[in-house]
Amino acid sequence: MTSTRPDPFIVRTATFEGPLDQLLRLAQDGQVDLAALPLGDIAAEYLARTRQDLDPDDVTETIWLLAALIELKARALLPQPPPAEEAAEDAGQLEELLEERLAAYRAFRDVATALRTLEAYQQRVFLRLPEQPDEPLLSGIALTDLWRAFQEVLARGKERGAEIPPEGITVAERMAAILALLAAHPQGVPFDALFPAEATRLEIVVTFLALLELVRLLRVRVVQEARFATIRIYARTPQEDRTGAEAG
Amino acid sequence: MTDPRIREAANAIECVLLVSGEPVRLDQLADAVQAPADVVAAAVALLRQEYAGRGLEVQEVAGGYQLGTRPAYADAVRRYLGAAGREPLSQAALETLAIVAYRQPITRPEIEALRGVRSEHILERLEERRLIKAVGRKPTVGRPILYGTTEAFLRYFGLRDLSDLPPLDALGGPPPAVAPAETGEAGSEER
Amino acid sequence: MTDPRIREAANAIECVLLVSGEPVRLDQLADAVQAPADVVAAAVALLRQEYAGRGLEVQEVAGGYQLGTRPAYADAVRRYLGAAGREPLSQAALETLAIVAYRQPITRPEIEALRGVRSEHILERLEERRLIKAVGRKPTVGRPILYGTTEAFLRYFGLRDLSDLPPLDALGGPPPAVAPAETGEAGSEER
Repeated sequence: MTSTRPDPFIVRTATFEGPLDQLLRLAQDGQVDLAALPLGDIAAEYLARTRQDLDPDDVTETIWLLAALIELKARALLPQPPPAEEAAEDAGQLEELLEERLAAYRAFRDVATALRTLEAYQQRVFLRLPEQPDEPLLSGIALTDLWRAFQEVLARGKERGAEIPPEGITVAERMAAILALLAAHPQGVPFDALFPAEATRLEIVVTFLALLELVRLLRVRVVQEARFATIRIYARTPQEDRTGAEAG
Repeated sequence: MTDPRIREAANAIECVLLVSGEPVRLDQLADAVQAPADVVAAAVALLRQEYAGRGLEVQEVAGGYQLGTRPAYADAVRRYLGAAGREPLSQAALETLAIVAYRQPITRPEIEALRGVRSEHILERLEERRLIKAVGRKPTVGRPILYGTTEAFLRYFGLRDLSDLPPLDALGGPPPAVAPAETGEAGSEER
Repeated sequence: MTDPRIREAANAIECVLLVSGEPVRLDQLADAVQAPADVVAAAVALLRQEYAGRGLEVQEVAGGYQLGTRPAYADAVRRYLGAAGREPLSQAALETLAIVAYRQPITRPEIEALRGVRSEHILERLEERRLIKAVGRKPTVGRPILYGTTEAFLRYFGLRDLSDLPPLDALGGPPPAVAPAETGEAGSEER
């Protein structure tokens, strides 16, 4: 981790360690004791971090995530509204709202049925595969043009003071690369495939850290069928960690 | 007798449609066959007429024309290709897609409010199938992504354009008797 | 009057030949349309007759039949297929392609941070031109799509792999002495 590029912000509390979005997801699923969650500490820690490097995208996302957590916690801490005479009125309004929503939803279900018919028709229509499917649609551009274009972007970025991602290898980059590799190989890849022969020692170390991080985040699974057998890495399917979170 | 210019244009168009494998717009056809727009339009009409009662048909889809097989012969094609056919969309995916199609541009929270369940995974799948795409961000807190349908969506359902969508009956009454594009109702759905 | 069995077989055969794109033997046709050999033969003969004077033709090659374009219309086909490739890359598209090439895998927000402008539309165009493709998703909030260059990109520039890209000189020195895949002139026209 020789670069200045921000790694994902990792929350560390007594009961949870991981990225903020995962914390929010768990909280939304009711799996976090919100009353005991030190949101103030988390925010302070993130603030301290932004003094070192400030990524606007990251800040936006993090503020949104923190706001969502604050809202959840506020709801959890506030006393439940006592059932008063207002409640009856509210209930009536709520019912109305629900009914409205249900009617809208029913309409979409009806058109979904109509779309299903169109889908069935179109699935019986076949076209010839397009000619030359693997030729790039490009002409008149040379490698030097590409090279020069990139230099210009870098130069302009420097003028603007934009943060230019360093070329160094980061855990986040290697995590993304491993996931991309696994996405392309649903049958998994051998452990060795993560470490090409030309990889530098730094790359190997960082890639290994990235793999550990992915294992911890339950994004990949590492399997060795027998002792001394090839270790294989698989992507975990989204269902494995989202069970029940979504009606699919 | 058919005008020989139209005959020639129709023949050339037939060739372009065969190799294209996707919808070709009228202007692209005009460029390829180097004929004026009215000749091209007449040539397309001639082709559609000639393919009546045949195995192939010229379909008008996603703002262009494509040469495809008639659904009646899908079984023969599948036997030849040995393919089981494409997987149809799940019911949940189809409903979500319908919401995006009629309410676009729309954010995930808005979709979830309508469906009553989390839809992140489904939206991802629909995006991977190129049926929807991010079209911008809503200028509210969190700047949530706005989704809309793609050209591939039109092709998938064989629609000329979005006004070709089946009418949406959001009020729970009987469907409108008039074509939606004319009642203006479809427009108000799409905001 | 054409025997309706032959008409149906001819229609189904027409469909099989459309999707195949390569010669299909008589026995394969018979299997696909599930008709006896004599009906299939008569159907093929009917098709050949119907395509006389048209743009397409049923060609007998390599022991089978294929639906192809008549040589007379090759120019229209070439113009159509070539049109997309001849469209020059805009400077913005070239820059975006360069960023993807050198910094892959990279997300759209990262590209936009570098360029300082929205780049969604450009990425779509580059994808359509088969120069870049989605290679995965970044494991951050929103799981943005990661882009990388395609095999076709490498072939076009004559690169064995990405390490063959001309090395970057962050100090802005002169371009390295690489042999361009084509003359570098066309690219500079676009400024």
